[in-house]
Amino acid sequence: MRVTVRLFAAHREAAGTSTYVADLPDGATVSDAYAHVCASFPKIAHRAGSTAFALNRTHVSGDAPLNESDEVAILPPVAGG
Amino acid sequence: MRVTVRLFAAHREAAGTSTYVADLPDGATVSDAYAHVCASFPKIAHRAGSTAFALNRTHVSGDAPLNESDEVAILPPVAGG
Amino acid sequence: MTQHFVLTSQPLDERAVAALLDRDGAGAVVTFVGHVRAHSRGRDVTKLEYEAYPEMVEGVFKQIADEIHARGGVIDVAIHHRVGTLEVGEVSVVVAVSAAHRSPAFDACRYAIDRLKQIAPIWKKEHSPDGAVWVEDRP
Amino acid sequence: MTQHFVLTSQPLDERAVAALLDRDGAGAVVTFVGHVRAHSRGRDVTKLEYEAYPEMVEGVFKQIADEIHARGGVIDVAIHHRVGTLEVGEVSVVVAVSAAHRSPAFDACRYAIDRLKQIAPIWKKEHSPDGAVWVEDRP
Repeated sequence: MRVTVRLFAAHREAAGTSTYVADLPDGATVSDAYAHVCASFPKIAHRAGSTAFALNRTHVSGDAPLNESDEVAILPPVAGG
Repeated sequence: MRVTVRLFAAHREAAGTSTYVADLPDGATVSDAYAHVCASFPKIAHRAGSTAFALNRTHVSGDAPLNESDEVAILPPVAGG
Repeated sequence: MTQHFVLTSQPLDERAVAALLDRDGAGAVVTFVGHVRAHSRGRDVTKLEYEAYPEMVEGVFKQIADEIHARGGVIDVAIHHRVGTLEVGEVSVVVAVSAAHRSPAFDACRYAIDRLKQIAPIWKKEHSPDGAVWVEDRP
Repeated sequence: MTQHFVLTSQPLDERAVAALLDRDGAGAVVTFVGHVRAHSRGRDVTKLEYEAYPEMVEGVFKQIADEIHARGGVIDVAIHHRVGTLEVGEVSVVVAVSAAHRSPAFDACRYAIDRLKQIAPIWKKEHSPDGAVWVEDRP
């Protein structure tokens, strides 16, 4: 299935893009999408503890299952305010 | 000695004046001025626990001694804000 | 309004009060604005009358700011209070605090309004359809 | 600005944000304004760059307001955040809360900014004479 991946801040800069489409096997989870990101853009360091995720614009944990056309966001540590 | 007494809110209304001059014996304290107020204006109920005082525009306790020309303020419970 | 500690019969402008603050190094500005409520302690309020000991009030506001500065962490404090007759919805008090960080700014703003209600020589007469009473011992 | 939850590249106006609040019955309005500081964690800051996940931010602000309403005591909450490049002294965020009484207004305003810093999908790049870094794990 194909999902849209959104990248931000240091991830976006490391990848050189803010959006890309990942092709993942059926049954893939949000964590699998993140692993795909890190494999596709080696400059992005995989940091399990400090990275959060959103699925279709709602916070989720890494084990959330993906469906065709989902939007997955990889959220590095936030710093709003 | 003569001191100026300032009255506020319910006290001012009960006395019908916001300022008056009290003639007190030498050695009188702020509490004595308050007793003089209550004696002079019977509509003002003496309430030791809930009345505060200022002497020359600074908070003081009732035992503060008075001097000629001092300004004593009788402060009923405040309600600013 | 160019003073930090003001008692006035004129309407208060919260932004003008906050604008007085020294913000050099300030990451946080917290502002408290008190409004006249239409209901108070089970009664309908038609208007409020604020009376003060004007010659003393600004010194007390300054004392409150000094207490805050003694606790540390704050850059600047401004306190403005209205006197006279206020309609429902009008602003009775504005407290503004600047600080490098948000936690001392919140703490100081709250301390200032709590302390003002404890010690500022200001009184309030609540007018309602049942009559008017001087408010005492307000929490 | 007519919305309660806004992400914008335009300068923020704290009074306009507070003016959005429903104040019916409000005795207290507490406003938090965040400014860009000239110094941060030992570095000189020349400017900040805020980046957000715009399609998600307003929902998160709404979620924060919902959490506040679930705790009770609050009338209304507005949260506005800036994105793009900000100079020192500019306003990055405004949180305004109205409540009948001051204690829940302070608590809710503080909760909102604390929570925003925890969960809002917003990132900040600090530019200094030494270079630019994305800020992480800011308290």
